Amino acid sequence: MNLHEYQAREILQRHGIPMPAAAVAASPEEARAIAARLGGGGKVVVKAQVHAGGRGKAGGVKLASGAAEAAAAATQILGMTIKGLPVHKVLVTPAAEIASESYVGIIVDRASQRPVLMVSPAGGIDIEQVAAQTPQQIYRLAIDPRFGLLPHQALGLGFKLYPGLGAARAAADIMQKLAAAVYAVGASLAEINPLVTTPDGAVVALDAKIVVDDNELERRPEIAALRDATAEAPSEVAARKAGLTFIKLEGTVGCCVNGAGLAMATMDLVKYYGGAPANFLDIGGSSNPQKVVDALAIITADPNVKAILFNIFGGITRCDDVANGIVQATSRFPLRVPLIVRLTGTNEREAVEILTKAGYSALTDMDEAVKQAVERAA
Amino acid sequence: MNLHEYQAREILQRHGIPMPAAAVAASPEEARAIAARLGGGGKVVVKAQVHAGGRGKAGGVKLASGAAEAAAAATQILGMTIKGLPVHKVLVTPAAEIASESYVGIIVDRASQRPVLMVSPAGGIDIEQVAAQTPQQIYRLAIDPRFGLLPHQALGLGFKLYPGLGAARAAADIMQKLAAAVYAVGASLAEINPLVTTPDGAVVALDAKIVVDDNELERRPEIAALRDATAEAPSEVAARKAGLTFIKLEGTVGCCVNGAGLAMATMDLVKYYGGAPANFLDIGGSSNPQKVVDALAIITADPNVKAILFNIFGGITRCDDVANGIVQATSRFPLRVPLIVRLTGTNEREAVEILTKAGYSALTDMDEAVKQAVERAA
Amino acid sequence: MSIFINKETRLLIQGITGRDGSFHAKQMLSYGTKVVAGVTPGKGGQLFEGLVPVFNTVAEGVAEAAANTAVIYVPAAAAASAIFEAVDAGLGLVVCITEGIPVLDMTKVIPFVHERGARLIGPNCPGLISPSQSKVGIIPGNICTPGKIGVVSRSGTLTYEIIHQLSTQGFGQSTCVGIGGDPIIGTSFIHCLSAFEADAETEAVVMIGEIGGTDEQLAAEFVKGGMTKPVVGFIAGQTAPPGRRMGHAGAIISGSSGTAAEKMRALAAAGIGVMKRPADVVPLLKERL
Amino acid sequence: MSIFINKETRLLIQGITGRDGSFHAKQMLSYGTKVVAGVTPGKGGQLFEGLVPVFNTVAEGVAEAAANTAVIYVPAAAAASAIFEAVDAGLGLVVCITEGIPVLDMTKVIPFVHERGARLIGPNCPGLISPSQSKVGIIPGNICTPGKIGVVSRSGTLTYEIIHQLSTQGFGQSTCVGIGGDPIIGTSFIHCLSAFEADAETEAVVMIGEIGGTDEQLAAEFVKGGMTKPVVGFIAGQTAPPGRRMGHAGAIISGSSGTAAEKMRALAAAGIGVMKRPADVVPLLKERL
Repeated sequence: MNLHEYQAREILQRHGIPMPAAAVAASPEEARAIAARLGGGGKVVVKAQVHAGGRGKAGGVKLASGAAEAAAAATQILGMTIKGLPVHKVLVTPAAEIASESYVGIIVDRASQRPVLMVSPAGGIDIEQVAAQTPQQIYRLAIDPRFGLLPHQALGLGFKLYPGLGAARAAADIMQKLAAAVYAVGASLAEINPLVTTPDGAVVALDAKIVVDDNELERRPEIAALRDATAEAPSEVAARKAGLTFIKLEGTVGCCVNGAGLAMATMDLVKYYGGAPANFLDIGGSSNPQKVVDALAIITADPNVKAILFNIFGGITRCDDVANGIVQATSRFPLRVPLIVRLTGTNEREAVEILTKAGYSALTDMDEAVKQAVERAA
Repeated sequence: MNLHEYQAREILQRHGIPMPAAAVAASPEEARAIAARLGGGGKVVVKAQVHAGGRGKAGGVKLASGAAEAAAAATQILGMTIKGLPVHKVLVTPAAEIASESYVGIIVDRASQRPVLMVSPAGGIDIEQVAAQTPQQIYRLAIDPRFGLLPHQALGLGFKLYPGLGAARAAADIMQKLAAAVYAVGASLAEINPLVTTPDGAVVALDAKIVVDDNELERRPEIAALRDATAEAPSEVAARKAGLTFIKLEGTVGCCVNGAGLAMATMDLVKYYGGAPANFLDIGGSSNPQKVVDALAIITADPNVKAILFNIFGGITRCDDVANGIVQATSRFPLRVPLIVRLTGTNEREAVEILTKAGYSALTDMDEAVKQAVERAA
Repeated sequence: MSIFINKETRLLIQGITGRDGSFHAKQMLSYGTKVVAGVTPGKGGQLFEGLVPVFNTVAEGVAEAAANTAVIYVPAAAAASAIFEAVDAGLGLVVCITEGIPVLDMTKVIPFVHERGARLIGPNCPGLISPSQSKVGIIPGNICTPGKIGVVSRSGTLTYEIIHQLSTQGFGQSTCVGIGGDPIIGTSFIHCLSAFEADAETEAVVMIGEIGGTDEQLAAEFVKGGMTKPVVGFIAGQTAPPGRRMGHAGAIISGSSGTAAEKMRALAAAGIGVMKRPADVVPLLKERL
Repeated sequence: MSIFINKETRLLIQGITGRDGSFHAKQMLSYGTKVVAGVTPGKGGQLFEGLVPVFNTVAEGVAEAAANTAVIYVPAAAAASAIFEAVDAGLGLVVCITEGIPVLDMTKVIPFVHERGARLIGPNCPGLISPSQSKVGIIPGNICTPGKIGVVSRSGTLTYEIIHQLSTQGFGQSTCVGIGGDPIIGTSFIHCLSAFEADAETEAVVMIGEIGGTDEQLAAEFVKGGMTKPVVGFIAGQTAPPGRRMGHAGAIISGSSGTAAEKMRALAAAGIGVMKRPADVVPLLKERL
């Protein structure tokens, strides 16, 4: 789960990481008031709070001189849609004087199977770009979770950013606090970009990004409560509430599959036969007909969908449960598009009977089903 | 540093360990009020708060029926001296109904070089006695500090105390919280004895003991502030303030030595030659003459002391500094008892000169010096 | 004859009295797996289905029933602890079916497993099966047939699809291993490929990967350098958009790495037969055997 | 010729610009120890006494100056971290002089040291000296003479007293090791005894113990079972009262264990010559050589 910048800021500040004053505004009036209160008559930055990269290029970050300009900037940004996501809030913060920009981030790394601390004196730009162009400017340290981030390790990296002891210590202290924040909120990624030095030598975090591991949310209700449903596609919000994993895509073949790997393979096969999948949808391992009903409701809400494809390999999932779900759903809201069902495995025969009785046919071969779905959607 | 029971209780409660209500009283009136407030008209226990084992046998723990009896018990206990230590405070707590008594403790173990969790279903008595008489009743687990006390380890020990899941889980939870408390306050020992079950099945800590590692105090000022100087010998309090390590003993030869091992060996040699040391005193490795002055002030304050023995092996400690300290001290407060000085090592010659000039003689042989001191003190 | 599990596997089931655990315990028993013990704290002393003794702790189950393998069906909140317990009790193979373990928990579990020299399979995996010998996990026994093809996969039902293709076209399996869909797992493709290479009865291997991470690329390097047996591979997620978690916590394309195209290139460059679709598996195997 | 340190020892001093560190750095330099690097964060680039390069981190010191041993003089609050740093930088021998490290910190340091295969001596110890070869720590060089007696001790100045007795009566030392007065230390009596047993030049060993713990009893067992060279021993603290910390954090009699009497009995039972007082050391050695 992505946190907004203002939420990530709050977490890092609570862990003692120094950041310039800032506040979040949902209206131009609020933005004006914040600029007046924090800006000291100088320049302020107004930043869109949205779960999309490249907000700067999209015009979502504006510099404003004084409160009136800040309100104007907020008016512009609050009306925007960036990469399909509407902007509902802006962060307003005094423009910092910057002597240097660095990068500090922690990411849970699958290769080393550890949290990896990455720092770079080349901050302020996309770290992937630094990694691609000047990899020698990135310093990595895999944190041993048994011992935690050790003080000498943090200080050693601090010296990679700053030659002087004061700044190196300040950066090391920020790294320690960032690591503590990662464990406190269950982050799979936590980044400060840029970490800046000000002309008076202070080391300050200007921006903050945190991605929380979805698997942490159950035991951290206070973090789960930070989810901003207005910042996500409504169909995905509905799917999550129904216990389904759903991702909206741009194609015309609606897909309903049990299992993530098989769901991806089904989408790939749609493409292989010349079609385009309208979504990723995994109904999971359960056999609850209600999930099938919910899944169909979400798929059919997409006006692009021209055909619906079920691909079920029964194991724990019972094919007859899925068939029952299909019959229930279609009797409640009759489909406007063709339905192609492929079922095999546990209780396959019962499922075919149920579907046949309801007037649907069922296939057992995956390729044949996908081919038909692509044809019908064309 | 030993904490009082009431201080240890507060720490364990702050970590979420369930304990019966209790409060500390410095006067019979306070004890009466607490008994009235917490006792519910029933029996209360009044317990001396003192750094000495065996307070029960010494009469420092009394059962009282109602507030008036509690005040009377407090009057008696607050006047007591237990093993030489005056009682200044009592803990007043409702008498618990007890279904069973267990022991749970964590001690930093030098053999395994880890914190060791010990539990025993034979609680309520001295754990050393259980260890000696029925060692099979003690279950030990060395906590791997890299992974911490793991939930399954605590639950496994919980089942050693209680057959039922509810009580075993409650005990395991208490063990986890005790381990957290150990790390939070820097304890070298933390004990709950007894851990009891009440007739309604709750698991509750009735008593608490915590010893804090002295080396932790510098970084934990809030724990260092718990030190109760009134519960220690005044000479030891003065020594600590002067940066000296001092322990009062019952003999007549006052000892002033650099280094703990040499100080013990010197005391042993006093005994070897038929004398008895009046104290352990280590002036440490520093060469500060002021420490020598403070040391002499503390030693001479003991009316038992009949002779004073210096044994200095100069290394980092410079013999001339020690000699200067002796001269300064004795010019300020002339000694009423003989002084025997043994010096050897760094700047020995300068030291001998300084002492000779001031009218003292100095020896270089340890045995000879100790022999003379014992003779003079006889 | 198989890797990791065989007729000597003596299985202990953690969470045997739970909803999923009890269902699959019965499936495994009826498949013929030697289920020797179950663990549910507080239910020690009971008999599951009248024949499997239940214990309060894994240590007791190991001591009393001489289990050598554990499979975990406990809820996500307790699953990391269950792995610690199984490994701490000395079990050499621990299979964790549970989905939803926080990845930071796994960063602590992994070094514990390594220190004790145990093998963890999963978490968030369907387990493994050596057809007609032992089934540990949830792979449906009825779709498998004994034979000489090793199968290793990050997926669940997609694996069943592939096994189904193999079995219905006459290619039995030595062992099928689901290694799991999480970003941090105990057993990688390489561990399985190397075990299959060493297994006398396995003649070829099917590996089923997906987007996210670089495990398939590392596996390709391994195949190139050290494997004599033919390998065919599939990568799911050619149509997945970057930055989105495709169901599995581990199935996410980050930046430019971890795409299906990149992985398929790596497989092909290592001489692995790359399937374009699941139905290609048998034709590709036939070409190579 | 010696144990742990010799002429090949290339020393890095952590805290070289501090009060204690700079004083003892000069002492070691003038004794002839090869001091190749110093570390004080923020003072990287300086030259100590015009000849020893100072670095910001131990890793830099190791990389630039090929140090193989570290000695630590930093304050207690930073000393555990300094041990981690030295071991992490790959040094095989780390000597920690600093007193006052919290024992819970040491419980974390010890497994780190073990995992990396390093040897830690101390903390809260005077270090060690191989006379006329190398001195690492604070043992006064002028009281030592080269020879064939190994000395191992939990104490500081008491060790000097014993070394003084040896040197003035013609018994030079191969190596003198102060293992430290804390309850948790990196190197025990047994480690040193076993190294002295293996050292061709050492002919006899003097061990100086004190009250607290059971390290001396374990050492006695070791001597009985596995040592061919004569050993004489001293235990300080015969007059110490139970339950009181006698200066050293480790010198405390808990319950019935750790008394001087018990330890002296264990030494005698193992055939070790037990000194009643420091002056007994040479007569007892003469009896056994």
